[in-house]
Amino acid sequence: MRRELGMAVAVAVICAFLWYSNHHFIGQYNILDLLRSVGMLGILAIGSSLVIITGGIDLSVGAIVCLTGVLIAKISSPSTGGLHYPMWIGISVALLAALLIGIFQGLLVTRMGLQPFIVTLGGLMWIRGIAEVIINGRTISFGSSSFTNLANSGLLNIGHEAIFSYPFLGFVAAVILGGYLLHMTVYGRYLFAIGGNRDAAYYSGLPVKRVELGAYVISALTAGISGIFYASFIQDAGPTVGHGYELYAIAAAVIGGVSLRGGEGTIVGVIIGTSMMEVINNGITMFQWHYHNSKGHLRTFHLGTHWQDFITGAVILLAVIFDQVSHFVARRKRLKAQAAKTA
Amino acid sequence: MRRELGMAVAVAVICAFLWYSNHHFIGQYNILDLLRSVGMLGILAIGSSLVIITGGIDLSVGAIVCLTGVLIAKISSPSTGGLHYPMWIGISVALLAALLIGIFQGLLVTRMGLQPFIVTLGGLMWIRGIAEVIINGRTISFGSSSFTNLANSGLLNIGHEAIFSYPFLGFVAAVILGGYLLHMTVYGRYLFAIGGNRDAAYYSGLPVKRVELGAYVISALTAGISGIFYASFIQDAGPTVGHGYELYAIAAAVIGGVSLRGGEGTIVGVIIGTSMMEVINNGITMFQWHYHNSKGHLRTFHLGTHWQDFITGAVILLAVIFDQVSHFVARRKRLKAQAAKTA
Amino acid sequence: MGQTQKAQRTKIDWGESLSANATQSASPVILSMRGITKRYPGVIALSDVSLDLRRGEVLAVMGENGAGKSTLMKILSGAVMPDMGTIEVDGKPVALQSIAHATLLGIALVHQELMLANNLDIAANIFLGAESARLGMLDKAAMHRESRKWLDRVGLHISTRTPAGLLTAGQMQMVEIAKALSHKARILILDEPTSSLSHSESEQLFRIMAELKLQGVSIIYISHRMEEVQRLADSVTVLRDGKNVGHMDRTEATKEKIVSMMVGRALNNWYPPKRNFTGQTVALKVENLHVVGTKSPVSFDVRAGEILGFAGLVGAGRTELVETVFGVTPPLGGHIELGGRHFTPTAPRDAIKRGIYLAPEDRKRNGLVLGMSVAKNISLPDINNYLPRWMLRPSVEQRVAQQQVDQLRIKTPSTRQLVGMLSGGTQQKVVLGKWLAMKPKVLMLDEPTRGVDVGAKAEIYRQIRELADAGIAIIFVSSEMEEILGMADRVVIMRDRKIAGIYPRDEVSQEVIAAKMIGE
Amino acid sequence: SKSKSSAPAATQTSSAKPKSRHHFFVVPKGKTPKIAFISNNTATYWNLAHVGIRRFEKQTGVHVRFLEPQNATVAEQNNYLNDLIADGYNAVALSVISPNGEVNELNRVARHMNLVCVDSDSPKSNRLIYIGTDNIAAGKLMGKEMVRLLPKGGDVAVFVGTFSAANARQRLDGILDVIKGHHIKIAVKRTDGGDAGRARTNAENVLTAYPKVKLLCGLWSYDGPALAAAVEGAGKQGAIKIVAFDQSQGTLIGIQKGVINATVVQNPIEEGYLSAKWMLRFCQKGKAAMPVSDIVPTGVKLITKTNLAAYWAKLKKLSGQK
Ligand SMILES: Nc1ncnc2c1ncn2[C@@H]1O[C@H](COP(=O)(O)OP(=O)(O)OP(=O)(O)O)[C@@H](O)[C@H]1O
Ligand SMILES: Nc1ncnc2c1ncn2[C@@H]1O[C@H](COP(=O)(O)OP(=O)(O)OP(=O)(O)O)[C@@H](O)[C@H]1O
Ligand SMILES: [Mg+2]
Ligand SMILES: [Mg+2]
Repeated sequence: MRRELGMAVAVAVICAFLWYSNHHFIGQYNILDLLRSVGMLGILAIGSSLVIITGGIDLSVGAIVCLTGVLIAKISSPSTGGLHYPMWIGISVALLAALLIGIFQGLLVTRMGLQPFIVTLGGLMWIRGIAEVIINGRTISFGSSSFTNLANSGLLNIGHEAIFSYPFLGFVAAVILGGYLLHMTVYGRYLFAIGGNRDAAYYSGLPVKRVELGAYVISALTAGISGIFYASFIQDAGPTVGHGYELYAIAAAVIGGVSLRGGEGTIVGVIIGTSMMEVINNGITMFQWHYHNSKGHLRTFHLGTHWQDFITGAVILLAVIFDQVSHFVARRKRLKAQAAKTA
Repeated sequence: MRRELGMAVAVAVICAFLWYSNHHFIGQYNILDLLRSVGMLGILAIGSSLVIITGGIDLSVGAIVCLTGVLIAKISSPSTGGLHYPMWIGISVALLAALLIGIFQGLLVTRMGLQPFIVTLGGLMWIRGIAEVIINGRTISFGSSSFTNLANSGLLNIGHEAIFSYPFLGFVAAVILGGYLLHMTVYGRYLFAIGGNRDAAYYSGLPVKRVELGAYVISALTAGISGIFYASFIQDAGPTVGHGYELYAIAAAVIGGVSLRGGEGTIVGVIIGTSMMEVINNGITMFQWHYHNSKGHLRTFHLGTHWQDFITGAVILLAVIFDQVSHFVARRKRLKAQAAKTA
Repeated sequence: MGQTQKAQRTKIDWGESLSANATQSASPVILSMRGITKRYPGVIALSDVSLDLRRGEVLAVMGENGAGKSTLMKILSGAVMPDMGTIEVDGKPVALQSIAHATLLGIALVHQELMLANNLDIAANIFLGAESARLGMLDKAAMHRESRKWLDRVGLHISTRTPAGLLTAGQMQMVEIAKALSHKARILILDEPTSSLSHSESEQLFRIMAELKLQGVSIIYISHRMEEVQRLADSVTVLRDGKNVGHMDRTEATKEKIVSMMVGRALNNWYPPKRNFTGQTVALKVENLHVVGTKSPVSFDVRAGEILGFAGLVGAGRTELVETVFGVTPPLGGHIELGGRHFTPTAPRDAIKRGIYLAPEDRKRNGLVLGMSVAKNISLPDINNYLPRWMLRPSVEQRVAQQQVDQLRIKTPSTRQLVGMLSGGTQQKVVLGKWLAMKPKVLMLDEPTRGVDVGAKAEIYRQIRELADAGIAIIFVSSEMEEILGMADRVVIMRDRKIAGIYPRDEVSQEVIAAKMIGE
Repeated sequence: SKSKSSAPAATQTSSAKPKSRHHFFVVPKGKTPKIAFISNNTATYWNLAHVGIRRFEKQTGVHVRFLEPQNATVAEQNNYLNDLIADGYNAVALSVISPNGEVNELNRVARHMNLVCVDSDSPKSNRLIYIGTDNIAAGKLMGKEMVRLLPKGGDVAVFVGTFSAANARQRLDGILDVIKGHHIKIAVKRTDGGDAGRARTNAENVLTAYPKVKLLCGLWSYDGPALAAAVEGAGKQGAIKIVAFDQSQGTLIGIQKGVINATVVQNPIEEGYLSAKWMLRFCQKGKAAMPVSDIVPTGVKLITKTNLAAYWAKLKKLSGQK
């Protein structure tokens, strides 16, 4: 938990700084917004984390987000291009597709012994490809369908705003389920054991392949669920939705202490990592600085959006460097203490 | 070489099929075109392969391609936004930047002990971020500058077309140098040794960190060189250039038999893998099918461009599945032969 | 095998000739380590350790697991930097900066762990770090030529183009020895070289050592096998808990003395007292089991409470056999009968469900999740049966683990300690603990004492016997003949991946077993 | 749409007399010309252009190859162009992504086939004609609507994928030109790199961080729906005005619901139809087909709640939907 604590403090400091720079940051509206974004990315990150904990990787989740939206739009959107079926059919088909993709990729990894990186890299392309083929290179709008309320409404309304938006509630559910699964069930223990030492897990009689398969299935399913929320959030389904989200999800997991070597990670860490990503994202718009220009006029400085990629990348690097350095320092300290005791 | 042979045959079969479907596929113009594309991606793939052979990964090469183009355009383009310095200054600065990035990332991996995936994932963002900041959300054109000839002209002209375009010549040079480095020098041997067993390499007195650092530097540099060609090919520098190229480069390497587990791969394989990627890419446009429609008119069927992602992804998967299956079959055969001997 | 048999027939006692040539007191000290200290977080691996090595001397370094032997050798080879201390070579202080530096000074180390790049061929491995090259360009022909010589020297008659990954553990070890020899070192360090070598390969090694000695090469030899040390060493240095506890000449170094120095007390009974096993209930019957890749099926049985020893040379197929019984690689034919029921294991799950357990040969690779705690490792195979099933019960888990820790006397600060932090012998006990917690019917132990120090060995022997006495059928695979004879009630001898014979212990002697093993 | 265009005023009036640099490729009678159309991305916008092309195909029986770069990059377009040259095509219509950047490449293409720019021009190249929208005029139309919506002035936020696209800059230039002197200020510009999700997040962030912003303006087709979703999500329909671009479904629905106040639409159907028609003409008559002006405007139109119904009905009819 040392790592999680460090990152939590870092997130808190950044939040405090942003609040200092712009009081709206802690405004009701922004908080709800932030919670929703954290929710949508977080659901994705939890699924990705399970796979990473087994020592694998899932690069296809962004594409699944895309395909989910496209399927729902194609089947159930009341607008042009949609087939006007009831919404639940679209959602079911989309989740079923995610499930099948998870099974397919999981089987390739576990039964065929292919490397997860290349399986899901292929997946990243062919899954998005299917979405492109289905939608034939267009976008389909969800128009005025009530589906678009999913991302906006939720429980406990204050005025127009739901305090707990459905994406956030979905995330809370995913955290509870994921936390239970990962830290309190045999299945979770197996995930860690497989990531820690696959061979030893096999020799201990664990159903290694089934457990791993499960991780890919869960990852695909969470991507599907996240995809539903994103589709409702964007209110539009197109072939470019979700592009690169797999990398954001992986980054969130890693910042939160999930090790890409497998066998390490916590749900709390994923929450913190996701918050870090989304706070940075939000902070780039929220950050402002008041100053007096040469003529003495009060001016406000804002960061341009083109800083976003740079800052996100830098934060990811800083997070892992910070973690590594604190590791070194702790080690050094312990050795020094030891030496002092000996002398 | 078994794997390389299998893939070479697969590429040949696809080429034959495409030629059958459209004779222009083997036309002079298309061949030259294809060679150029293979050249530009190939240079990238060779650099990525070196890193993969050491057991690492470099996700930042696409971003470096972007940054290189932006730097050259900013410094040397004669169009608006450019600073009008001589072209060689722009190119030198761009290559220097690539070099520094390579060193920086290499040091983070080797000296700080960070995981290559996360270091270069951060890199993918902050490097593109720098490009965005430099170009401030605009694009800069190379306009009528002679730099744009780099990708189009070359040696041995026939009419307007050069048989060996400079990108292709660059690739040939990279293949020769890379092949020499990888298969004939001590340095190459070290790369394989480190990818095969880091500890063994370390305990054999190899300068593991320096060798690894070298791989990241070479990868960044080849990305820089490839970036120069791409900039000249696109004739324009903008923040979206090179998006996802790292994945194409990795896919090319893996299709060509470079193992993501490290320690395995050949230059010949990279050539074949790159050819596979580019032939598929080209083939999606070239492929055609003549048929008579219901009214008896002769019609030509073309694949829509939205099939591209699907087919590329499927080919990547098929390539690795094919490889794995042939592996199984060979094993099964060996066991059977063994059993037969017993009986 | 030709080489092996010749060596066996000539029966030269190289141990004798080794010491005959030793003129240690007269020969100069070429290496002297003083006050070496090395700390790791939570452990002081070495504390003020000193060591002298003379020209042409074989110095044995002894100590329990975790005593610091390997660490000391790594420091000497430039792989690890000491926190304190000085090293003098030929009387001149040297600051060992790197492995390359140590190699330059004529120091070569054969590591305890196998250290080959499996993707490279034998020649490439032998010359790794010392490639013949012109202007950076590899001279592969020269390296293959040279490697041939070194392979012949160690008696390996296989192509230098064979990828290291295809070799058996013994062959790998010989390649590593060839590699060390190729450095033409003045100081050769062998860290448990024989732990994966067959009898004949070991003899080959001892012969080479004798020749090197004659040429004035000094050798530091580490082994947990007492006979080897007594036979080869000119002098012995003993470490305990990272400290020097003694140094003695060949003449003073009796087994008892070394052992008592190592463990800090006298240790008399190695093996549990002999017993007369008379049980008749067959616990496990293996019938015509066709192990993948072998030529003929094997059959044997083991009775409840019996210890069935499996002897054989390295590569005789014992590991393959027990792993097939365990279901790691499903057999091509045949079946297993347990408690009157037939089954063919297709995965460890199958075997485990029926109460057949295996403590694998390579405990770090197959036995333990090093990044998990003792408790989690012990509970791993059984946790699915803890109640309630849908929820982990850490307290139950801790209690079960604590039981094993107490029973097996596992030396760990707590059940929450990460297994990776424990010494080799302790780790082996954790592997035992994880199976014992599940009440085994048949327990297969593949080289359970490999790399385990004498103190821990005796402890493990005692526990194995207790288990047998409790009625568990035990399959005990070992490459140490003495161990087999000390423990087994019956002995299965394997050769060329076939069963060469099954004998009651009292009917065989060490000589008979050795002869059967090599096929005489 | 993310369609890009560059039509600086100077070239609008350039002479249509075929210059010596123009190359024409005439297809012998009896042979069907091979013609192709390359868009700049895969937006819905091109769906409508395809409608125009289908109309053309039905009329003439000439097939038009339709290509869309999946990632909206110049590299893909260049690949397509090269492939078409290799495949012996006689004419191509192209929506240029980088007007100045691609001059050399376009000139190379123009040496192999009849080259027409559609939707987004490259006036410095040797293309024969340009068919499409005048983006500056489109921007001015947006600007005028903003002035109307904000009679007392106020802060405006502008959203787009990237300003590196010429059409984005030109539309903004048109807007700036009109709002000058009306107390309207562009307080913030946000880019999303083509990610609609980020577009909505950007809008939400702006709504909180810039409370003075009264009007959101989206320059690319998916921005309209994204802005509407953000404003609706915040429950600020009406309080915050939206001016969008293009006729994507979501935008039209937004106008219907009253969340979006207006959108400026181009005429993609006409772009598709006319470009195919002109390509065929060049293939049949060569130089003789060259029109008086080398610019063929397709017009822009402001859609608000008042004229929405008629426009939408027409659109549906044209694109063959019920
Ligand atoms: N890299 C390391 N990090 C932390 N602790 C270490 C490391 N290497 C060795 N140790 C610790 O140092 C101590 C000495 O280990 P060393 O390997 O030298 O023992 P050894 O005498 O060779 O034992 P064995 O007979 O089991 O090989 C042990 O407690 C070990 O756990
Ligand atoms: N993974 C493998 N691939 C190929 N051959 C193998 C493999 N594992 C074992 N072998 C071969 O099987 C034979 C039997 O090996 P096995 O390990 O079972 O012998 P062993 O008697 O247990 O000896 P050891 O002391 O080395 O464990 C050896 O000849 C070895 O080369
Ligand atoms: Mg040791
Ligand atoms: Mg064995």
